[in-house]
Amino acid sequence: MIKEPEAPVTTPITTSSKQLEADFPLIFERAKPGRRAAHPPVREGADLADLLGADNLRQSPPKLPEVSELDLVRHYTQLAHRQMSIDANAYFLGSCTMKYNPKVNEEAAKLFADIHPYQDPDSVQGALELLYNLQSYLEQITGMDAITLQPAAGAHGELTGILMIRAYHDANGEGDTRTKVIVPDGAHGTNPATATMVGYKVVEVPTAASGEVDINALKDVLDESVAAIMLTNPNTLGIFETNILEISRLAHEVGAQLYYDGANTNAIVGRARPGDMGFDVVHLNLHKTFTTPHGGGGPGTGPVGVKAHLADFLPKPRIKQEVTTDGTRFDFDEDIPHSIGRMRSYYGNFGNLVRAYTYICALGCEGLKDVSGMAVLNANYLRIKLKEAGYNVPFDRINMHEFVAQPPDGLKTLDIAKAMLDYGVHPMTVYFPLVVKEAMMVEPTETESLETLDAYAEVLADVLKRAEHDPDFLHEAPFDTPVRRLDEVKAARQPVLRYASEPS
Amino acid sequence: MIKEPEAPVTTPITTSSKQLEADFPLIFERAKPGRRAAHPPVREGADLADLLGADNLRQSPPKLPEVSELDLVRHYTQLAHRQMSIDANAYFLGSCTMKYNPKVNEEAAKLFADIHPYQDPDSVQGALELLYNLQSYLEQITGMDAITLQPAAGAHGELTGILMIRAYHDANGEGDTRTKVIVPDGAHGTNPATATMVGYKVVEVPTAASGEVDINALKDVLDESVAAIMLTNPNTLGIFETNILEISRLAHEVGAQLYYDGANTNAIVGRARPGDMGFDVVHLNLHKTFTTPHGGGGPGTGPVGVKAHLADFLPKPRIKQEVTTDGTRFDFDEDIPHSIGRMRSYYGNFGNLVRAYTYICALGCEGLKDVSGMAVLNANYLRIKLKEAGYNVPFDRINMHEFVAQPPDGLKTLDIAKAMLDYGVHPMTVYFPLVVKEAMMVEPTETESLETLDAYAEVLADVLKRAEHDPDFLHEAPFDTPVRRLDEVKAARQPVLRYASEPS
Amino acid sequence: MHYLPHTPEDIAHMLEVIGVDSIDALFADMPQALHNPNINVPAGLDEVSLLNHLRDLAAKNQTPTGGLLGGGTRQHFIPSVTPHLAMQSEFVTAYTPYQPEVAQGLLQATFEYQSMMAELTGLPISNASMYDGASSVAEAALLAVRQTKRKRVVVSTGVHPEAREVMATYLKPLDIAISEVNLEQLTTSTDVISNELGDDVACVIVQNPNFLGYLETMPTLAEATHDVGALFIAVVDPLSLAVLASPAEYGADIAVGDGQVLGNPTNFGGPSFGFMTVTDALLRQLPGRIVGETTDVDGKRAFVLTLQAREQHIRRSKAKSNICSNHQLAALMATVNMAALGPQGLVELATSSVRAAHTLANKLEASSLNVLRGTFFNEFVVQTNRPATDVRRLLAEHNIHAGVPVSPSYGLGDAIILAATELTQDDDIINLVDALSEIDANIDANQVDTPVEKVLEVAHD
Amino acid sequence: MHYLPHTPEDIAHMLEVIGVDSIDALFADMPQALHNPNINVPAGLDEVSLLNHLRDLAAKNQTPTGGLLGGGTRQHFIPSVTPHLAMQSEFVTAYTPYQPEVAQGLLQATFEYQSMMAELTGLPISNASMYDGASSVAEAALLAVRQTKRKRVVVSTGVHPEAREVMATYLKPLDIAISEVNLEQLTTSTDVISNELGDDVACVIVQNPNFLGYLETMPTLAEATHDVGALFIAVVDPLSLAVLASPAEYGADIAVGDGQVLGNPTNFGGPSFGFMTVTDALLRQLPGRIVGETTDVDGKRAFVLTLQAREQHIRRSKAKSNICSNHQLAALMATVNMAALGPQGLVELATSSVRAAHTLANKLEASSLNVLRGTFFNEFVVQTNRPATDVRRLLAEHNIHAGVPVSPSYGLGDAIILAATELTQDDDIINLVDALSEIDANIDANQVDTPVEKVLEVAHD
Ligand SMILES: Cc1ncc(COP(=O)(O)O)c(C=O)c1O
Ligand SMILES: Cc1ncc(COP(=O)(O)O)c(C=O)c1O
Repeated sequence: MIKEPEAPVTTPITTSSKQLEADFPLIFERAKPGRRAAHPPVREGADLADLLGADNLRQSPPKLPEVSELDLVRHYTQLAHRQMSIDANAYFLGSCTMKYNPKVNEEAAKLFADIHPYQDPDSVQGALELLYNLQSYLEQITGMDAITLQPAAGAHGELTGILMIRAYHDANGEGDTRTKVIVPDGAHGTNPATATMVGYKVVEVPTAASGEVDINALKDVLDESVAAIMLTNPNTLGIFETNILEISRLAHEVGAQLYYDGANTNAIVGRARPGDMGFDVVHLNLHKTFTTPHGGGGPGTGPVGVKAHLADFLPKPRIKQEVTTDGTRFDFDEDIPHSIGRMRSYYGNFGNLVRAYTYICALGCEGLKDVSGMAVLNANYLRIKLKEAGYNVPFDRINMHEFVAQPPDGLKTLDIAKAMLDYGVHPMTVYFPLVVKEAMMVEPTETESLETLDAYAEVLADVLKRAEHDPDFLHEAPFDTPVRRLDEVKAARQPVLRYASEPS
Repeated sequence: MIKEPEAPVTTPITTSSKQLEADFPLIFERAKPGRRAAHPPVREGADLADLLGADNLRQSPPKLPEVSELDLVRHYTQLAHRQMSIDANAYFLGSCTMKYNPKVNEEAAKLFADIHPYQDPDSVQGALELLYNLQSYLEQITGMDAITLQPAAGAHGELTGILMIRAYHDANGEGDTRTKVIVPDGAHGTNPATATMVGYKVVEVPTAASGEVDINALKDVLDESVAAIMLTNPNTLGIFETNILEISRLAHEVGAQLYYDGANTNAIVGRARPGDMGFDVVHLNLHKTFTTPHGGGGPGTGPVGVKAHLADFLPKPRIKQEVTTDGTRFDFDEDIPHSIGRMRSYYGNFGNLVRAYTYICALGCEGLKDVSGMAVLNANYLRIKLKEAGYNVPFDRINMHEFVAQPPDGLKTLDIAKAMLDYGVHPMTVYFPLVVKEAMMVEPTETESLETLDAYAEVLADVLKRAEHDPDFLHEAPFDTPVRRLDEVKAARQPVLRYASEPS
Repeated sequence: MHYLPHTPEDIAHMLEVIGVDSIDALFADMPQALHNPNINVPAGLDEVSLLNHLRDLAAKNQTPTGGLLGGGTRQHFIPSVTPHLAMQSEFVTAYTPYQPEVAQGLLQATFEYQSMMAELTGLPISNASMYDGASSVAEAALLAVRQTKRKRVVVSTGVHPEAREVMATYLKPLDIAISEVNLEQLTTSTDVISNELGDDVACVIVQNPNFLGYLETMPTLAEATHDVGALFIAVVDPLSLAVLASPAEYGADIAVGDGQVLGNPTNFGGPSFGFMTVTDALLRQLPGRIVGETTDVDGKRAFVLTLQAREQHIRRSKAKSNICSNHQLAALMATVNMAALGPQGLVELATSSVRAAHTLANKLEASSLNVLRGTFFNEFVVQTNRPATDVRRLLAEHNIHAGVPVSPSYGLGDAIILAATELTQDDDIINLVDALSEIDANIDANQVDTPVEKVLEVAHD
Repeated sequence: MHYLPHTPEDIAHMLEVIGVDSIDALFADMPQALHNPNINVPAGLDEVSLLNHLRDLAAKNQTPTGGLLGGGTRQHFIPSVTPHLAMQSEFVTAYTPYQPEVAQGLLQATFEYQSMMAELTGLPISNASMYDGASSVAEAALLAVRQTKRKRVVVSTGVHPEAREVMATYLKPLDIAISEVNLEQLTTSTDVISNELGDDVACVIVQNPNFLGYLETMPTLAEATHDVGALFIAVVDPLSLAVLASPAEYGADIAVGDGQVLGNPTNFGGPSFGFMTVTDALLRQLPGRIVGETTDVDGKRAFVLTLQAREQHIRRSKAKSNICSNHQLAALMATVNMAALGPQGLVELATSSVRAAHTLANKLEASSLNVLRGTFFNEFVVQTNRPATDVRRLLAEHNIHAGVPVSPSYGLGDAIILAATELTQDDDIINLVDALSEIDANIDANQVDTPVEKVLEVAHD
């Protein structure tokens, strides 16, 4: 493992440089039979063949890596060094709200790590109280009447919400007649995918020149066959849907339900509530707005809030409070008459619910309002700075927590993104939303300082300057990352999806 | 801070590359008045001027950095990436025993982090029991009769030991006549420095061709004016002093005391004991042999063991056990008649004593014996491999846990060391011991795998190969580190030892 | 302002650059009626008060020890080195590896994860993780429906009740029928399953060890399933696969399950992660992210998200699933943990758990408790003279946390599931046996139900 | 084998390469008599048993809360972010930065540390850290002796008793005389000190706030010291310097102290770190490591260990001290913590502590307890009707950990030092006042000593 220097020798040297060729080893390639890191307690006793029957046993132990503790540590410490992260890099990934994840949340989560979902409820009153409080804080924050904490991610929240809408229409005898879900063409892919999973036909409405949903196009497709409209507000262009109250009126006029994809809540938290906008169902991404870590792509956490008319359709269980003369007691509420059922095992991503709760308690209501204020301030400031740096902003107006830009004509977003890597800066979201060509979707979040925003803009300006001088530079970047541009076609055409151990 | 990419763009690009010039900022340079990271509880109340008197207050608050929590995190996370460490790199620093520091030790230490040194002893019986057990395990491991856990480092242990020896001679009426301390010329600098601090004159004895103390030279200087001989065994060449029993006899014959510098205990732990060799005083470096972390240069921890005749001179307090009919109780023992006094506040580096205790409990006696066995095996193997790679080994015999090599004629150890950095490998100890020219002192420790040793040897071979092809290469390396060769003369001639804030 | 870097001067400067005169002005697009909602959330706290509040809540919980609670989540040994490595902030605060050049850390770790899950289950293709075991069962059923184009799913009631509920929730709007097959004598009968099979069946889903803890005859069940051209879906405890026959060995097409036992704390049930591995034939139907190996322009090995044409961000309404964020960080914990334990450690955990459970069962029987005999792994059923939730509560009063209630739908009367792991010490066993004997004996005569017939012990036990 | 990577095959291969046939053969140089000693240490433990053993020991301790214990070590708020950052394994598992190219992380952090300590104390030169406060006092005295070539040290008994003991231990073999000057009415009298001064005096050492918690008149003491050409050494609580006049402001030549209060847990007394800052004139006499700024070959700013000609590894028997390993990791905790708190946070900690202590004192007096009045910071003395260690033990029985015993040498009779910090809540104060009232009242009449006269309150209080 030494042979791969963390950063290769790049100065011209005359002998061939071995380590430039060396691949970073897999943990399997560092292994050797007989090595081990951890030492569990071992109970002596009967042979498993006697206890379980030899037929039930596997032929040979799984070929997992066998490494010493130090080799294990070196491997995953070095791997951590081959990874950009919020804690080390500016990471303005649009739509993902990559804000600072407070360390105190981790301390809080540790306090609850070892309780079990099937303990006697009287022995987990603290956990239940926390969940109950969180339910009610999220009701307040979203302006909804009831919350389920169960969904495991945003998309899972969407599924929960659309299933409830379907159950609601079913209960109203409209299950068969409402067959469509409307989503804007700028919507995140999970929105149409969710609608399909619930058996709906997806109808896309275009984006108007303003960057908002084309309200006339919406009217054209909105009728009694529509089960729901799914919107993000602000939308994926970072623009607030100014017609939201009108859209809500139109939707409800034809009996459709209005679904709020809460991925962009960071723009409005503490300042405006989807419930007040007329949404019937809301999901929140606690891993975005509420700082729960989701390294590598998850876990998310996607609580769903509903208006009163949908509360009877929530998944089971919710957390209830019982106030008796003996005091207050918390328990699971399984008594939800028309419940859609259950979205996952147990009660949700509890560890992350603790973190989100900790975050809300730290900030309080005023603090939450500052979050959206500073997030929107940062994004607008950066929009101006990127324009100054030479980038296009197709929908150039006051944006919310994020905005979409484009490289100058003739340049590719992909190339810009790759060039940024050498500056130690993580690129923005690229090629999303689909409605903007060469989209660069930038979301700086409220935890970034003015100096970081300025430096980010300088990096982007510098990339353009270099590209002018040396047109090839952009196509070749990055130069200084652990690996350089990857052959993605090969990955898909000849899929290698696991380490193949030698036959032994 | 973005402007300093973690690894600069090193490919030739035609425009000037800003970030190549940028200095990594100091935390002060990331600061801005009014920012803050942490939020302590605040008690309202009277003005300090009223409570303490305005005269006693400082004119203006200290100009410490003011940074947001995310900027703080980025700063120290990025700094961590500018640092080699055992956890990420092979780090065979001779004499320093850079072995793996088990993570479980940290879990153990946390259990005791918040107890206070001035609590009622009955409220810290667990801590006292641990210290008592550790005292007795270290007695067993060293073969000594009594241990003090107080000293804060190896050098501090030396001071403790030599002070005790002086007090002992004083008590015997020989305080004025015994004026010298003998140390080998290969001794660590702390040995002579310690002798001086205790008012002794230092007499150096040379190293024989065997790599051991020149016993005839020793005899020449050994007489009744000698208070002590300080030895490391194995010595700093990694060679066991085969005449140790003879030396002990000679020392005691003239009434001198024999002091064991325990920095090299990793070579013999569990297999041989300084007490059995005839040493009267021993210090251990728990931060070396017993895996307590000492990032950046400390904290060390240097318990001292003595034979019975010196026990009355130990510093206060020690930990005692009282067995009564009510059970066992632990307390501080202040009743040490001729105690030299006190070496530091409280009872020692308790947090590290917990870690060392945890390590000893994990390994047990057999495990300790494996430590020295594998440490010595690794070092001998690597000695052979470096010889094969083209390095000289001046004292070429079976060594213990470390050995000293030299580059081929004409090459400088400093250059070799700098060239290693580009491979992600931390160099060995260089230019120590002083008795070997261009010394390269290599201590691989027992936690390194065969593969790492082979890779290390390959790196050293590769450095020589490159040096042959391109003689300048060695003088210019490293190429790929966060900074390159430093101007050390400038640092000393025009000392800049702190950040100078602008006058405000 | 917690976590915010903005000084008043910063704000003034930025507003000026933007060309508006207040923060509120940035929100002018919002209809007036939406502004200034009344949000009833307590005021913010300093860090000490915050942690004191959380500690007060935590103090109202009792933390189980001894690994006696099962039911899909169990406390197992997690070496200190595992969270230390998996929770490095470079891993924790990254997101989906969209830029592979600077995400090799997590991409490679995920590739290692996929390799380990493939190794454990014997099935060659693993996705990068899913939400949990229950939702993975539902996704597996959907996969089978897509692949076979059939619309009936047969599932044994040995599958975790919550997983069956989740599957029912997912499948309902798609008009997919579910046929539940009850256990016979604690396990799934191949005969009874066979009676349910036909060429309209997309898959058969069986859990091993089943929810009650007993081993199923997976090979015959798989054979019967394949006879009608359906897919066999094995729901497995991945830790058990250290010693039990792998899904590949008995011919499963899909293996799914919950990964908590591989190195995540119990966390009151989440987050853990779901896993799914499949045969090569099912690769293009697999939901969720997949990491593949490739090379970079210099020819170096590198890892990248691949085969994304299955996913929602590319295929939108035609995607195989709507899943986007998965449970990668929990899967990383498992990856590091499996590497820390190695095969030997994993076998030790599984073996010690089985032995502890069998010792517990024997001791309970010796104390005349009604253990239901069968070939069980490290969980098993005990019938009780009181309602299960009462037993659990009374045990909790002894500070013993054990006894997952068995639903009446199993027809076993009042019964609890007990578990044991390598963390179960002899004292834990003795205390549980004593407490349970006391609780079970100490009951009004007229409350006692007749226990159902004791199931015959399986031959080789 | 814990932590060892060697397989039997590895060992065989390596022995072969070396050319010996056993591990024991590698130890052939050791005299036979030394082999196989009988070492009585218990057998090794698996990780669960290991942590259980440590937890059992920890359970025999009571952990203080509320910051009521002082005496040189106090519990203060440490934000979660501090240990997270300071304890990153790249920092924790590095050693002395001998190779600056790959140690800029710790070198720069140490430079930042030096800058912060210079800022706090006002003295321009800081070393990189020392063992603890007490040994730093001894090193400061040695520095003064080297610099002035005088061999008498004057020290106030307001200096921590353990620091004075350590100094005495260090100085004894070097024939340096120590003149201890007793406190008058809780503080050091300039008149009494002046009486001790002469041109044989190397330095005067005064602690502020002194060990009992009271503020010294540092400016006049410094002036008197300088009048005889001696150095003035201020022993200071670094946290107090957030609000108290800095050593530079009152003319100290050297400031030393213990850094625990800046961000290290109490740790039963260690490890924390000692600090030492000095005037420019004393730079070449400073013991310990120092980091300096320079540039690299490309002109980039970089940091490096410098001025090493003072140190043992270069100067050997002529070094300024024998110190080698220092307490860098504890100093790093303080560095990160000061940056986390910033000046505002540090001022808040100090101010809240002072207020809490004064509130406590007022409440105790209101309950007729015998608070010794004077200008105190966040610790002060209460006289008691029982021996101090009894009071402490009885408080511990109320689960209140408070009351550092005052040695009889202070002539204050039975007395304890009480402390308060920003962590002291109103409940802590009430509980302590109640318990102490009860303990102090509830005593045999014939055991009561006459309390010494209550010291007059200082004017501006
Ligand atoms: C706008 C939008 N909607 C939905 C989602 C899906 O959320 P998740 O990834 O948590 O399933 C995302 C995030 O990826 C998003 O940005
Ligand atoms: C041989 C030897 N003696 C003494 C010491 C001094 O130990 P410490 O640095 O803990 O004071 C060292 C370590 O640096 C050493 O290697």
